[in-house]
Amino acid sequence: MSAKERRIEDIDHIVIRFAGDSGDGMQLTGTQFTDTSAILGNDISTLPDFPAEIRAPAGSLAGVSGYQVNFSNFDIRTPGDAPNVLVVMNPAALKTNVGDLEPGGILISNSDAFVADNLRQAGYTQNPLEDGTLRNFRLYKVPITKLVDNALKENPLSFRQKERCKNFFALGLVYWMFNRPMESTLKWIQDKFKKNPDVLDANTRALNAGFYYGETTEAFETRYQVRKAMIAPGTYRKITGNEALALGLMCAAERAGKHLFMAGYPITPASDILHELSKHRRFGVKTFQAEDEISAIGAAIGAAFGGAMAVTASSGPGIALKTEAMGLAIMLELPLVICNIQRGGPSTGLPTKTEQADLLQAMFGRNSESPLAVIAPATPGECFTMAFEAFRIAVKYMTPVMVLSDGYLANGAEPWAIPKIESLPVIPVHHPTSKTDGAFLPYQRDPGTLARPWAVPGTAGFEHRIGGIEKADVTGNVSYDPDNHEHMVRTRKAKIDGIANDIPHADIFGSPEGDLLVVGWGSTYGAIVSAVEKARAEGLDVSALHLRYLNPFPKNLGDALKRFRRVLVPEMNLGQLRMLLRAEFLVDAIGLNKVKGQPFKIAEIGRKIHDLNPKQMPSARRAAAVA
Amino acid sequence: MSAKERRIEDIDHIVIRFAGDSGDGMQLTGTQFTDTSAILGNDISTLPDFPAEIRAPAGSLAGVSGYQVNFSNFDIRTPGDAPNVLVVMNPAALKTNVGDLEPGGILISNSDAFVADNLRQAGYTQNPLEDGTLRNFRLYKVPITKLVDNALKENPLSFRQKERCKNFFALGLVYWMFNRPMESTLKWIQDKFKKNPDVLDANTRALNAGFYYGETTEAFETRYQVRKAMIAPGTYRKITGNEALALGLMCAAERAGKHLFMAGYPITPASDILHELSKHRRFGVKTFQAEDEISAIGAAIGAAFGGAMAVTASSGPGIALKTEAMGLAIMLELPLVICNIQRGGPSTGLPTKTEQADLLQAMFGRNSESPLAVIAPATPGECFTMAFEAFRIAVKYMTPVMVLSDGYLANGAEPWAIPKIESLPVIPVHHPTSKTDGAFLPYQRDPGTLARPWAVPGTAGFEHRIGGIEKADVTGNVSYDPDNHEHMVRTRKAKIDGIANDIPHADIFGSPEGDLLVVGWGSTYGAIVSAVEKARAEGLDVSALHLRYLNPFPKNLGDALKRFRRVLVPEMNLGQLRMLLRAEFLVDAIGLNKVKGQPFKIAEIGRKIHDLNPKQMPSARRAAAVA
Amino acid sequence: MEPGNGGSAATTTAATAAPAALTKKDFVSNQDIRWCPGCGDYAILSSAQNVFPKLGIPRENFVVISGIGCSSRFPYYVNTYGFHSIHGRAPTFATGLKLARPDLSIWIVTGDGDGLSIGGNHLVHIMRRNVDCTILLFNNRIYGLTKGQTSPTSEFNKKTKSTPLGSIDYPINPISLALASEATFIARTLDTDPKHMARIFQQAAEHKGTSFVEIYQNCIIFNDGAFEPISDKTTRADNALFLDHGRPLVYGKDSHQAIRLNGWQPEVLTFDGTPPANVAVHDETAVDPSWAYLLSRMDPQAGFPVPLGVFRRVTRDTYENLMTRQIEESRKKSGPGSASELQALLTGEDTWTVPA
Amino acid sequence: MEPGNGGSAATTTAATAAPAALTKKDFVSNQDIRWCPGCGDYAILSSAQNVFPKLGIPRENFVVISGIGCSSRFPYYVNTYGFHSIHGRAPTFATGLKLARPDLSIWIVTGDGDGLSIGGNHLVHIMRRNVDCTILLFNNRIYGLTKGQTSPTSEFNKKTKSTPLGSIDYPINPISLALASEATFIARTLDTDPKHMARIFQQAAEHKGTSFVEIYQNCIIFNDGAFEPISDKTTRADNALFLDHGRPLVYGKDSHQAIRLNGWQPEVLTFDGTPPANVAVHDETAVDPSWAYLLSRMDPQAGFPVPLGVFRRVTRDTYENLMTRQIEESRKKSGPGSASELQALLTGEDTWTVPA
Ligand SMILES: Cc1ncc(C[n+]2csc(CCOP(=O)(O)OP(=O)(O)O)c2C)c(N)n1
Ligand SMILES: Cc1ncc(C[n+]2csc(CCOP(=O)(O)OP(=O)(O)O)c2C)c(N)n1
Ligand code: SF4
Ligand code: SF4
Ligand SMILES: [Mg+2]
Ligand SMILES: [Mg+2]
Repeated sequence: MSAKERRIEDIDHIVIRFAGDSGDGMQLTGTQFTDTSAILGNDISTLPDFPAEIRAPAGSLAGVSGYQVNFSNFDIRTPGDAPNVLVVMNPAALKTNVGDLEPGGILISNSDAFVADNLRQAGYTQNPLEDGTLRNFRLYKVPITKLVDNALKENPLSFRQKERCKNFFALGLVYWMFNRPMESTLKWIQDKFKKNPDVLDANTRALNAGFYYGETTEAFETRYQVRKAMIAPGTYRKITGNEALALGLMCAAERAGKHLFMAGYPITPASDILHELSKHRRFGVKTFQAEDEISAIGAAIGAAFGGAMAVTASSGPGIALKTEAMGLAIMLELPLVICNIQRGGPSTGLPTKTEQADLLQAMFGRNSESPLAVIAPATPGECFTMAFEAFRIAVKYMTPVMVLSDGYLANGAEPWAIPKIESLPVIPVHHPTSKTDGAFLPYQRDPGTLARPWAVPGTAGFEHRIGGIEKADVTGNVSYDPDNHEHMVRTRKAKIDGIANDIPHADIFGSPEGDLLVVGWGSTYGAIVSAVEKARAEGLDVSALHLRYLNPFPKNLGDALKRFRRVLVPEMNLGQLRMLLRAEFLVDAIGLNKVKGQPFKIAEIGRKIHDLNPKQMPSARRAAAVA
Repeated sequence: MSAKERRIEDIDHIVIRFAGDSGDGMQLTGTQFTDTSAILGNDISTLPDFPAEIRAPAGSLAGVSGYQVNFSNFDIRTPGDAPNVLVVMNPAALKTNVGDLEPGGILISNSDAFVADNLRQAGYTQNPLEDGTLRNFRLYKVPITKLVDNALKENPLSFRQKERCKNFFALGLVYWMFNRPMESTLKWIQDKFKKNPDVLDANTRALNAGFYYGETTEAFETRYQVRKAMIAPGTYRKITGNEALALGLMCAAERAGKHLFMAGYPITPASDILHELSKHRRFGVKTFQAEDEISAIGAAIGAAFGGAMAVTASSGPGIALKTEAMGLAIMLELPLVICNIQRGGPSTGLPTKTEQADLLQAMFGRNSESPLAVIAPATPGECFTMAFEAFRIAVKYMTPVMVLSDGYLANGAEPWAIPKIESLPVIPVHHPTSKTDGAFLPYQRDPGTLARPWAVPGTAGFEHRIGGIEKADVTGNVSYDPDNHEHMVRTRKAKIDGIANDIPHADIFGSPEGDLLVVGWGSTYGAIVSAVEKARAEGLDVSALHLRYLNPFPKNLGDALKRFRRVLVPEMNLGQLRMLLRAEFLVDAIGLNKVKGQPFKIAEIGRKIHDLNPKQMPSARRAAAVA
Repeated sequence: MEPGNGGSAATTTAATAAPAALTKKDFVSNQDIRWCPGCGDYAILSSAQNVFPKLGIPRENFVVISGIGCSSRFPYYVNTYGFHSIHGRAPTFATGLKLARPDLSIWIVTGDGDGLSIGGNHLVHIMRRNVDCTILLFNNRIYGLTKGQTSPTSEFNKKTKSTPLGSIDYPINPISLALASEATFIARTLDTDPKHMARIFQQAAEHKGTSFVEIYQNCIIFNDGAFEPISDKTTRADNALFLDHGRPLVYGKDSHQAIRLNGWQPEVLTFDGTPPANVAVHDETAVDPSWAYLLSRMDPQAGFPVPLGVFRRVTRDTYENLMTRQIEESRKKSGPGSASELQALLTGEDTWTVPA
Repeated sequence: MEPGNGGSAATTTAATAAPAALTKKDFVSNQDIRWCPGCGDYAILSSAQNVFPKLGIPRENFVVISGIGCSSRFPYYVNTYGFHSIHGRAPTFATGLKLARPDLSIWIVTGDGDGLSIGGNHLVHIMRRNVDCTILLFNNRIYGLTKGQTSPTSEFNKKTKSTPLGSIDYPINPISLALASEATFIARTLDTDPKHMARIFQQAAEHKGTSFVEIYQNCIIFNDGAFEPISDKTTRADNALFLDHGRPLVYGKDSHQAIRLNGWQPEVLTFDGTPPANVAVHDETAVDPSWAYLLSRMDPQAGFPVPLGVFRRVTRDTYENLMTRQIEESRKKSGPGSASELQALLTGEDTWTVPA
């Protein structure tokens, strides 16, 4: 059977995972494959999986880095539960990843790396490629190192340098297998290495060699093809959550006619927001790497006092450090956006893993009654929207707003319909500059929003003093008056509660009433909605409601919950939203809790739905669901 | 009518408030009166009310300092709702306090201080002692300044120095009025001023002059007498919450056969714990004033690692700063006591005022799932018991324990039955020193408590490493394993939840079931139980349950709540315990919330009880209640 | 149109309008002062209020930022923009504000506890960055507001509420610390010398970059007399060394004492008549901070006078200027940052279009 | 019986037992090392493991405490008690532990970010208090663990992930800061000179009080070559000045360069043959830290060599000793702190009895 003759099978979607040593370039390989697929018109969703923070010794289990991509011809919402294809560059990568590969899945291995030392490091006593333990998979042993070396005979680079091209070989092979064009990657290599022709040549050759290897060897019986997805018309790019968040902040500043001020202190997985924004000085973006997280939020509050669109971003331990200053910002009633890119905890915890266990900290993690607004994007692309929304709320209500993203959203990518800046809403900002008469009253509130005026230094006649001691309403003077204190405590809460009038009702995916409602928030969106969709396709009376607004809740939430017999709340924590729902609405919500530093799989939620044994949908509704 | 003939009326209890400028020595006056009454065998309860932190200008409203004492011949639990007697040393003190005096109450004023400048500072346009506005009170205008000056003619002190004795004159007068002996105060003056005979003489004379003034002038028609209370036999002293807390910590260390290590950073109203403990080096107590609150908790954790009984104490903003390190302590599973003497917030808030709004911060104020034990004393004396209990739990379960006191408990005083040290329970401590074989396993847990072993540096063979990254159970090695993480997150929670097996059931004051249950925690105890007692005396079907254990809750709580038709939760916050109860037990608890920086009055709770219109008690129960 | 800066239209107007002739009264707020009678803070406040109108800065462009402490109540009493923040963090708010609004004149008021205990690190970092602002550190060697605990400048063995048996903490020298933090303007003055204070405040304000001013301040309640004998006019001359740029280090009531160097070590020298030639001459502009450091170490316990005045005054780019320059240069290089450029950034490099 | 100290019976036993002859291997833990191949941290670890067995301290009495950063993984690799804490706070844990347990030998491992950025203040305060411990500050002038952002010791204008247009932060000099913090032992060494490192570690360990050691450490991934040319053996002699107590400041491959003072200012001097008499002589025991400060300011940019070795070594009571002394003195004065005295304290001064 010659290469030309091999059939190309059409399939709906494929999940590939690339895994290798941290030094093997797996993140790059995955990103290239994703970009190509996205440009080709597939829907995509990705999940990078970084090793612990420091580079572990080459070949060690701790050093394995992975990148999973799901690409499809339909609308997908997650990077896929289990890979259909696994590419492993060494024994450690095999060891840590093979457990996830679907039974019968394709397993491509760099057989050259399965040598004694690597096997020992991965804890294998014999070579798994040879001992039959992988018999349930379609195993391909490819001597990638040798093949690359052969392909680069002419190239003057050293053996070690050549070896570093082996990820491109693997990529080329996978491109062949899934019938993808290589232009985009070839162009990327051109751009990236234009100053280094030998490396350019080596990577190009390695890529091609991989592709031709697929074409010429007889090892691979089938090729697969995933056609374009039916995506709404428009221009798209691929975007990660942190990129989207950074851009959302910039666009909010633009639409407010303001400059952005961002203060941060490096911490995984929030650092990239600082990195991204620090590139954009020409847009007037001022970034400040502070000496610690307290300084970062302090600087942001100071900038907000000065009239800037101010934001700080951090994670776990860094957010804990900011809590005292958050209390101050609540007293000052200044607009401030705080981004918490949640990670595994407590304490240092699992810095590179995802979790959504800071919701209650966001709600209550400050001394005394100190309410602030809390919102959470559900997908990487939504990080843009919610960052923008955070500033809208912050400025309109003169309040700190916490955005709860997480490691999964931050690093995961999806196609994103590029918005037109001029079609984004304007964020109106008013700094008072003239007044009728009398002293300026810094705590005289707008009767609708309860926001106080945002008078900024430099405005003659508006000199005033603010601070963290309780203040008299209207005048803002220091006040120890008991009644004023109670009034202010309740007013601060009422102001946040009032935001409920200004946010959309929560949408229900499925039916407006029924047997089981699955309620989620944040990055669990994809898995929940996909599971519910599947259950509905099976006729089960299950719907989903996903919260982007956690404080205050959308106004229709209580009513929506009441229309279902049971409520299930899947969360990557021990039941934090669940607790809030129980307390607020006295619903006996059931929890599905996973705290493994990993996102939910669709099947995990699906299984729980089945365990709860929901009723079949009434036939009328069923017809609608299937249509 | 001569002095001798005036009748002495017997009454049950009297509430006196002394109020004057910060420089007038009102705290001292109140304390002296309290001590005398306590020694006399009255039950007592006190409420100091400090002005804002800095001494305001003499005579200003902001500078008024007050001290209220309730003394009685029966068991009282609060410093009283409204004073029956108000002593004011200047117009500002009158202005800020007269609103609290009961109609028809006795008002003793230093008329010499009602001069133009003072009146203006207090915002009076005319002299309230003269304009008839005080006609609803029994007003006594006493020219105290002049009388003191007269009494001290012989004394060589300057006029200003003499003037500073006027609080003793006032005290003498009140002693006469309530028929109290002066020995205790005379002795105090002797001790205090023994190195300064002129001052000793001046204060003694002023005190006597006040007493004789009452006896000789005709102004006062009646004297009152409050007889001994029926108190359980034993030896008593007066104690404030902060004193009791400090002693409780010391006794816990003693009963653990350990030294106490306390690290703090000054902050109102927690500083006194540091002050008190720093006096006691000879007991091996090591106190460390750190550079900030983070350092303080860090030092305490370090000491705990070394095997000390370690504690840190703070309030509002300081507790917020400690949250990152608390997360670490939770990961390390080391015994640590954290005292939070709550004050008004948010932010700097009302530093000298009381509040109980840090409960949810105590529960959730850290990144990720980070449970710790939370307990709360209900009275000043209980601060001893609960400090002791905190260490018992911390050591037994190898966990941080948060003690929630507040400004009201911290500074308030009550009679306290002095415990015998040897009758306090022993706190067993085990540091492993020998093992069977193999490596030491720092996270191998006691199957009962789930506590890990407390192996301390300096023990050969037990070398091990701990840290804030997630660790494998049993070995304690760094672990990024997803299943281990979930296991550890759940184990940390299970360990805290398990403490419920080791704490007393919550007592119910009243009947074990019925119409209305009033549930409280912390310093609201006195007001709640007094109000419930009163309501029951009126035949209403109301009972009370007061929580000393907030995390975990006592095991009988859910059951107890179910036995009542309605639940009322009075709190000095916006409903924090209420929220926890609703979430946990799905009871539609009703809130009574006061956030004024001031404790509840009995009547405020009583009013709410009446508003809820509880049923009459079934007659059988009624009989029991009255008995 | 490019997005407006943090400052509104009004700001721009105010900044360009000719400043009205201001007087001290313009800087007195309507709030009652709540310091203890006799507290040194009053004199410092008054000196600052005297200097502010002389700086040629519109009142609305002043911002006073403080932490927590008695001293930190300062902003309430000054009729400008004011910010009473949280304990120890004033430099952080100031840094953000100055970066966002380089047009403002920013003053930080802090105490020895606020600035050197909990806030020590922020102080170090604002100084090394050279954010243009003036820091007034009220050093009373005690915690005033919390009623008398030891502070990082309290003497060794001092008995306070928290150290009833004497403090075992060795004190910090704020001037030495400022030098190690690379501060570009460093001075010391004291509450009982209003003229000196005013001169130093003015110089500090005029300096571009972080100006650090330590002010010896008497806390009459909890640490009275901490700066005797130099706070006392009658004994000051013999115990203080007033630093003047380019002038020999001469002091004493009759100016008959001086400092000379023995190697790198200062020595006290007593003389009659004109000072000898080898008396050291003060150079506040020395780029190497070692000179100022050496002055900062002169220890009254060892018989040295206490230096007052400007220890160091050198030029270095300010933080906010460097930031502005990066913006300008980046605009020159990559485009002015227009909305269309932002649209291009949103779009990114790799896009694909799904046709309708 | 008086309550036992933090240390249990076992501790006491261990402390008094004659220390077994230890070797480097005793200090190697069973954990896989996770630093990048080629990282300077390996050499530092190895030097420390070489020195530990030579100190005459039982293994179980060592505690290594770190913050967060690549460097802060150190404790996992040393087979003693270890504590990998939170970012910047290692000195706080160390202070508490040493106060509770003066019998332990405490080592703090920190990075330039951990120790000088977020943790700067704790570093200052542990040094001023003179808590007996040894601080190893791994200075690689970069944030390693978070993958390459600017640190407080990064050069001005450095391009990093967080400063793509160049850093506008002026760097801190760790030695100058340690001096301003009143540290009693201050030294600098570097990862590529294991012998020097070992000598310095040993001296630091033997010093009673806080020993601060800055270690130039190469981060091969994010800041390779930061300490060229002194990290390179072939160019080191011409660019480094090895400080030796009582010895003239002579350096250079052929020892033909030296430092002399011009007034208080150092100058480089080139000579042939024996060094001239006016070459400055190092005095690490100078009580006035100005000498060491002056050395710390020698700037390679201005043609000076980089000093390595001990800058300062002076004696001052340690914090934990002062604490112990207070306990002893207070016992002498007011009683031994027995249970009955505690009972008396509980009872207080004013009591009353309600008869049965
Ligand atoms: C986070 C926090 N910790 C502690 C306090 C309590 N506190 C207020 S001011 C102060 C110290 C004041 O001393 P200093 O800075 O010297 O100012 P001074 O009152 O002497 O002017 C402290 C510890 C606080 N407000 N916030
Ligand atoms: C509170 C907190 N903030 C931020 C971080 C993230 N973080 C970890 S290490 C580090 C800096 C590391 O730099 P350095 O101290 O120089 O150590 P190196 O890795 O270079 O050895 C940062 C910012 C954290 N873990 N905790
Ligand atoms: S306590 Fe001291 S510093 Fe504070 S206001 Fe009074 S005198 Fe001034
Ligand atoms: S990142 Fe740098 S400092 Fe960290 S282990 Fe790698 S080489 Fe060492
Ligand atoms: Mg002070
Ligand atoms: Mg570093």
